[in-house]
Amino acid sequence: MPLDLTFTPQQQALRAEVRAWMTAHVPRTPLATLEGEAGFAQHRQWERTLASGNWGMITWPREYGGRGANLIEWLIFEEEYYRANAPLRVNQNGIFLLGPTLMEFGTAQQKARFLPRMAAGEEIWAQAWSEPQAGSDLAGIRATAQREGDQYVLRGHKIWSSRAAFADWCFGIFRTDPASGRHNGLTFMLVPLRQPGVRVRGIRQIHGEPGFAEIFFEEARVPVANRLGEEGQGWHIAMATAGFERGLMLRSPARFQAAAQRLAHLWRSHATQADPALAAQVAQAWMDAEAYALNTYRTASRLMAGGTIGVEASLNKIFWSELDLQLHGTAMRLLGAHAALRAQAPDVVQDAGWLEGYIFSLAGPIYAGTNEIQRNVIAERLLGLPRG
Amino acid sequence: MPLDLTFTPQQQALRAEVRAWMTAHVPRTPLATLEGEAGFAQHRQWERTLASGNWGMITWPREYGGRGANLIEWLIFEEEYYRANAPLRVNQNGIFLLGPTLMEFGTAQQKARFLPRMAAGEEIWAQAWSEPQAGSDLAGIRATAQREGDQYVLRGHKIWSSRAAFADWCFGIFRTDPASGRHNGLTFMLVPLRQPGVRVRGIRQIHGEPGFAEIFFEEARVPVANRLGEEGQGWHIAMATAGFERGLMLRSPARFQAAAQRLAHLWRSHATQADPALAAQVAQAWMDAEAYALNTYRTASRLMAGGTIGVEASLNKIFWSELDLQLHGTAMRLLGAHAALRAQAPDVVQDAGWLEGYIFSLAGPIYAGTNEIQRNVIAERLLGLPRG
Amino acid sequence: MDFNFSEEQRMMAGALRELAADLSSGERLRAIYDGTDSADRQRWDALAELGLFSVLAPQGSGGMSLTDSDFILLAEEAGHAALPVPLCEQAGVAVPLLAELAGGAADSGTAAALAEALQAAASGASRVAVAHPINPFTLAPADPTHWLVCNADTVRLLEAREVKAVPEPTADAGRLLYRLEAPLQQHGVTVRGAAAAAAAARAAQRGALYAAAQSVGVAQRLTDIAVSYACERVQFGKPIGAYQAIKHHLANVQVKLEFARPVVYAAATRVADPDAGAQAAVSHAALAAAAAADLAARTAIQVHGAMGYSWEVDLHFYMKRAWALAGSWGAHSFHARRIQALVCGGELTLGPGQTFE
Amino acid sequence: MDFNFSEEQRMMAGALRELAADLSSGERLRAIYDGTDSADRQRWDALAELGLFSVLAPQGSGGMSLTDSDFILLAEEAGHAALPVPLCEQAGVAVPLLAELAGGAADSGTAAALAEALQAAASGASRVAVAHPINPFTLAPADPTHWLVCNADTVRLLEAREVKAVPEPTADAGRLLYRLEAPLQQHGVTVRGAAAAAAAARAAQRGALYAAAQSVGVAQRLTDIAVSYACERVQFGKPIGAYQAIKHHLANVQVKLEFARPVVYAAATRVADPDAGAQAAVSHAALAAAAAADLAARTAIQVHGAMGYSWEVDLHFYMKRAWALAGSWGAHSFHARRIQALVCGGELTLGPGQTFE
Repeated sequence: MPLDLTFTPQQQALRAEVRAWMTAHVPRTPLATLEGEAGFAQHRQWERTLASGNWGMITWPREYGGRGANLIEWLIFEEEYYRANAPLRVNQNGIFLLGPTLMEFGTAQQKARFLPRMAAGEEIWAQAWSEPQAGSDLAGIRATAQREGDQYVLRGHKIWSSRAAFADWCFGIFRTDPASGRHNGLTFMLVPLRQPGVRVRGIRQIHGEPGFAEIFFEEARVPVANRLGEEGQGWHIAMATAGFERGLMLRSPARFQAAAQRLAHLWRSHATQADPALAAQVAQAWMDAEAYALNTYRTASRLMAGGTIGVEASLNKIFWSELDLQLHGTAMRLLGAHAALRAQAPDVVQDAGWLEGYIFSLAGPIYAGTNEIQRNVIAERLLGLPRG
Repeated sequence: MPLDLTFTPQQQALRAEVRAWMTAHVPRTPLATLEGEAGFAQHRQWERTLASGNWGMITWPREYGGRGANLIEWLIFEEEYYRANAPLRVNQNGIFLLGPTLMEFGTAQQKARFLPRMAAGEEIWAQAWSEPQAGSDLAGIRATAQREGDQYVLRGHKIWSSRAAFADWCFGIFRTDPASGRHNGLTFMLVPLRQPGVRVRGIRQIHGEPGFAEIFFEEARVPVANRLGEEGQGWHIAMATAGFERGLMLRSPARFQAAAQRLAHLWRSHATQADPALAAQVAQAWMDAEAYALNTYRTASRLMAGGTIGVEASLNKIFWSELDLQLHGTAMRLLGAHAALRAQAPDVVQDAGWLEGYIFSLAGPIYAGTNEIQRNVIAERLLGLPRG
Repeated sequence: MDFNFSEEQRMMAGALRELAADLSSGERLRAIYDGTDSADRQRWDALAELGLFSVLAPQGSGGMSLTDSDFILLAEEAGHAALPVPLCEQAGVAVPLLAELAGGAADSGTAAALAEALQAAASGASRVAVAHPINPFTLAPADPTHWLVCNADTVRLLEAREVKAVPEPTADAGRLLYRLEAPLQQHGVTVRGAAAAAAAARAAQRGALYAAAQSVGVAQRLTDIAVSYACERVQFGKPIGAYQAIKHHLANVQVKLEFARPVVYAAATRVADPDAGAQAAVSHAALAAAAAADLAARTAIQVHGAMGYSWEVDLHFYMKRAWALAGSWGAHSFHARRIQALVCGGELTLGPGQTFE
Repeated sequence: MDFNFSEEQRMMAGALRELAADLSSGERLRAIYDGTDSADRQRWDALAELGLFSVLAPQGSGGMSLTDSDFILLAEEAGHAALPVPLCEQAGVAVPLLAELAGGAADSGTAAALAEALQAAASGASRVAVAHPINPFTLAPADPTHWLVCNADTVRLLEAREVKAVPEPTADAGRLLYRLEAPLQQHGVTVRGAAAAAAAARAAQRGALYAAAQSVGVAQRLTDIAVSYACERVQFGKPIGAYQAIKHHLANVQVKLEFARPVVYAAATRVADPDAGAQAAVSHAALAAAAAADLAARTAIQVHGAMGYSWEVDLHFYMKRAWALAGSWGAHSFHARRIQALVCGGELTLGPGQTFE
C-alpha cells in the first residue's frame, strides 16, 4: 500500500535487536573527544566492538561485513544508535563516503581488500580533498601523482583533512596529467598515511584539539593498484563521493532528533527564566528534526523504488546544516552565562557538550560544499535558472 | 555639548506648536485612500490646509513657503505629525524628491516657479522613472526628448509611476541624444501631465486601486525652461534624487514608531490567545523603530555638522523596509483569521488598515532601488568588496 | 514503510490539475475578482463529475472509500490552482464528518437523515459549509444548501434557510467567508456528547491538514511563477535569475517547500487519530506549510518587483490564497501554541524512533 | 540635541585603539590562550597610565569627572580589541559604583573607606571585581585586590583574601570568570538599604551597557576581518568577495551593526536613570548589540570556511569574545523578557516623540 508509514514486523524485530545490543554494549561513560589522540583510540575500539556485533555498516553486502540491509532498515538502525547515545563514528569517511564510492567504481580486488576492513573498524580513513588554494573550488587542486612503472609518486599539500591526524589511510584526487587544468587530468588515489614521504601535521582547531590535519606528500609512493577508476576519471568519482556526502547517510536524522530532545530538556530546566520566544525555537528545532527524518524516509522509499538522489542532496545539506545551527544557537541562548563555559568548568551543564556542538554546527553551512554553492546548484539544476 | 540627546527650549516650543496645530486641524475621520480619485482630492485639500498653517515643508527657505527649519526640527515636526495620525502626504514626490533636487540643480526661475506651489499643495507631482524594460536598471530607458527650437518633443512610455493617475506634473529622465547608451545622453525634464500628447492610464494594483499609472508620451511638447540642469546631465541629477529617496526624509521614523505602537495595542487585545513568541516580535518592531529614529537623529546631527549622506542611505533603505515588513507580518499573524478581511468586512479590525499596510510593506524591499541592489552598494562602496 | 504515492494517487491528482487549469485559469479568476463570473455551478458540477467529492465517502454511500492519504494530493492541487471552490471543505471535511456521524448515530431517524446528507454531499448534489469554533469565519460554497455547525459537544446539520450568515469579504475573492449568527436551537439534526466532540475535533484536524496541503500547492505555484519570471525578465543585460541573490532567494523557498511536503503527507496518514502525536503532526504540517507559502509569496513579489503589484499579473491570486489559508482552521497562534505545549510541555515523546509512533 | 561625538571623545578612543593594538595583538592573545603570557600587570599599568580607569571618577578622587557618554567609545574599543583586561568592569562599573556609594554613605567611617577604595580603583592601584546577582559568574582582573559584592539590598566591599572564588574557565581565555562562594558576613565595608539597592541596579545597567558597547566593537572587528579575507581569498578565479552571496551576507551584518550603534550611544546618555525608559534603552542596546555580534561571528566564519576553524587564525579570539559578552550582565533571556514586559505590558509610553523621554 502506498504512503504506508508503518513498520513491518521484520522492521520492528530489527529495531528490537539493535536496541537490545546497544543497551548491552554502548559505553556507560562517554568516550573522550575523537579529535584527540586518546579519544581517537577509544572510538577506534568502539568500531571494533560494533563490528563484533556485525553492526559496522548494515547496508553493505554480507561478503564485505554488512547485513545486506535496505535503507529503511538503516534508518531504524540509526534511530536506535542515537537513542542509545552511542559514540560518534570515527569511521565515517570510510563507511559513508569511500565505501559507497568503492562499490561503484572499485575493482573486485579493491572491494575485497578495503571494504571488510572498513566495516570491521580495522582501518580508519581520512579524506584529502582540499588544498590551500582549493577549498570550495576543488578543481583548482595542484597535488600531483606521477606514474613511474607500477607506482605513482605523490607530491603536494592537502589541508583541512578531517580524521587525518590519527587515521591509517586517506583518499583524494591528484593531478596525473601535469598539462591538464581544472576538472581534467585528475585521478582518485587511495594512500596509506603511515609510509615514507607522507607527513601529517595536526591543525589545532578553535576548540583547541587537532580536528583537522595537513598532509604533505613528499614523493610518497603508492602502487597502481591503489588507483580508483582510470586516470583522468578522478573528478567524476570525487563528485560522486561528494554526492554521497551531501546525500542520504552522512547526517542521520536521528542525530538531530536526539539533539532536539536534549534541547527540550534544557528548555524545561530553564523555562521560568527564559525568553518565552525560545519555546517557539525549541518547538521549531523539534519540527525541523522531524521534517528531516520524514524527508529522509521519503527519499529512502524513492531510492528503494528505483529512484535516484541528485540535486535533492543539496536541499538536504542546506536543511540539516541550518537546523543544526538554529538548534544549537537556541541552546546557547537558553544557557546564557553558562553557554561559553568549557567542559572542565565546575558549573558547566553536564552531558550535553552544547558549546562544542554549537562550534561544530557553525561549520555545517561550510563543509561538504558551502551552502552558497548548494543554493546555486538548486537554482540552476533544480529550478532551471540561468547560469551567472 | 556633544552626544547631548536633550531638546532645547526652542525645539520644545516647536513641538508644542505643531502639536496644538495638529490637534486643531487633523481631520477626525480618516481620509479615503489616496490611491482613489476621491481620496486623492481629499489629500490634495489636506496639503492646502497644511500650507495654510505654513507646515507644507518646514525645512525649506521661507521664500519658497518653508520655515527655514533644520533637520532636528523637521524630525520633531514629523513626530508630532504621526502622533496626530495626520494623513499621508500625497505631495511626497514633490516635497521630498523633486524639491531637494530643484534646490540643488534648478535655476532661480525654476525654484521660484515650482517650489512655492509645491509647498502650498497646489501642484502635485508624480515620478516618471521606470519604463517597461527599465525597472531596477534605470540606465536602460528609451523614452526620448527631441529638441525642436525652444521646445522638447517627448516620446515614450513610462510605467509604475506613483501618484500619476491624478497628479498635475511629473518629472523623469529622457534620452536627448538618440545615439547615446546607458547613462549618457539623458536629460531631466519637468512635464505637465495635463496637456496634449500625454496620456495617463491608471494601473490597478493588487488591492484594487490605481496606485500606479502608465504615462504615454506621444509627441508631448515642453519648453526648454522645463529642463532641469543641462542636456546629458540627467543621470547625475536622477541619482541625486534617488539618493534623497533613500536618504533621510522619505520614510520618517515617526511613521514606524506609530505603527509599532498600534502593534503593541493589537498584541494586548490578542495576548491571551497569541503565540507567546509574537511578544518578542512586537518588542522587536518597537526596538527597530526606535533604532531607526535614533539613527536618523544621528544622521541629522552629522549633516548639520557639515557631513554628507552617501552610501548610508542604502543602509537606511534596507533597515526600514525590513522593519516595516517584520512589523506588518507580525500584525498579520496576530490577526489570524481576521488578517485577510477587507476594509468593508463587518468584522475587520478597525482603524488599523493592517492588510493594506502589509501589502504596502511588501513593496518596501523593491522600490527606491531593490534591497539586492542596496546590498551591492553597501558591499562595494562601504565595505570595499570587489565588483562582480 | 513506503513513502511513495501510488500511480493511481498521482493520476487522480493529475486529472484535477488538468481540470483546474481550465476551471481556475487566470482569466476566470480575474472574472471572479471583477464580479463578472457566473460559472460557480459549472465548476462545482465539473468537480462532482470527476467524483472528487466522494473520495472519502464509504462505498455504501456512493463513495470511493479511500483514505486521507489518497485525498492529500488533491488538496495540494486545489491550492496550486487557487481553486475558487471549497473542494477540501466539502470532500475533505464535511463528507468524512457526515460519514462518522451517520455511522455512530444512536437513533435511526438521525442516522437516516445523516446518511442521506452524506450521499448528497458525496455526489455533489448538496453544497455543505462546515462551521467550527476554530474558524471565526466559515468558508462556504456559492449558494450552499446545508451547514454543518460544530460546537464544543454538538454537531448540527441545518438547511441553508435555517442559518443566518453575514458575508465577510476578504482579499481572496475566490473564497466566500461568513460569520454565522447563532442558529436557532429548534432546527436541524443534532448529534450530541462525546461522539460529536470527537467528530468535531477530527473535522478540525482534517480542516487544518487540508489547508496545509493547499498551502504547499500554492507555495509551489508561486515559486513556479517567480522562477519563470526570473528567467524572462532582463535587467542590466541578463535575466534577473542569473543573479546570485535571486537564485539564493528562490533556492531558500524550494528548501522550505520540499521539507514541508513530507510533513503534510505524513500527517495525512494519522489525521484521524486522537493522540498527541497526531495533534503535533497536524500542527507541524500547518506551520511548515504556512511558512513555506509565506516565504514563497514574499519571494515571488520581491522577484517580480513592481510588476507583482499589478492586478493584471496573475501572481496576486496565489498570494491572496496563501494569506487566506494561513488564517483558516487554526491560524499561526493556534498551531504554534499547541505544538509548543506538546514539545516543551513534555506531553509528546521526543527523540529518535518516535516519528511514526 | 547633538548626536555627534566630540573631537576629544574620538581622540581618547583613538588613543585606546592604538594602545590596544599592541596590548591585545593576535600574538599576545595567542600567548594568553596558550598559557604562556605573563604581561597582565604590564597591560593593567598601561591602561592606568592612559588614565582610563579614572574617566568616570569625580575630580576630587583623582578622576576626570566625565560621563557615560564619554566612556562609551572606550568600551567599544575594548570590544574591538577583545582586550584581555576587564577595563569596563573596573572603570565603567566599579568606579561609578564606588563613587555613588561613597557620596551617599551615612557614617563617616564607611564614607572614608569607600572614598579610599574609589581613589585606588580610579588610579588603577587596586583591581576590583564586581559580583552581581545578574551574573552567575564574575569577571575578575588577574590577581584582584578587591571585590564589590552586590546583592538585593546590600553592597559590600571586600578584600580579595576575604573572598572564596572558584574559577570557571570559558572559551574566552581573555576573561577570567569565577563563581563566588558566599562571602563571610563579618568582613568588609557594607552599604545597606535603598541606596545600596539603587546603586546595585545602576551597576547592572552600566554593566549591560558596556557589554553592549563591547559587542558593537567586536562585531566591527569580526566584520573587518571577514571583509579583508573576502577581498584576498580567491576561488573559482575571483576573490570570494566578488560573489553576490558573500556581499549580501556582509552587507546584512553592516546594516545590523550600524543600527545597533546609535542605540548603544543613546543608552549611554540615560544609563543612570532609574525609569522604565532607561531600562528599555539598556536592554535594547544589549539585544541589538548582541544580535549584531552574533550575526557578525556567524558570517565571519562562513566567509572564512575551514580557515575560520584554525587556531592559528585570529578570528576565533573575537568570536569567543562575542559569545562571552552575550552571556554577561543579563544574557538574552533577561533583556528579552524585560523589554517584552515594558513594551507589551504597557509600562513604557510608546509612539513617536518618546525616544528621548
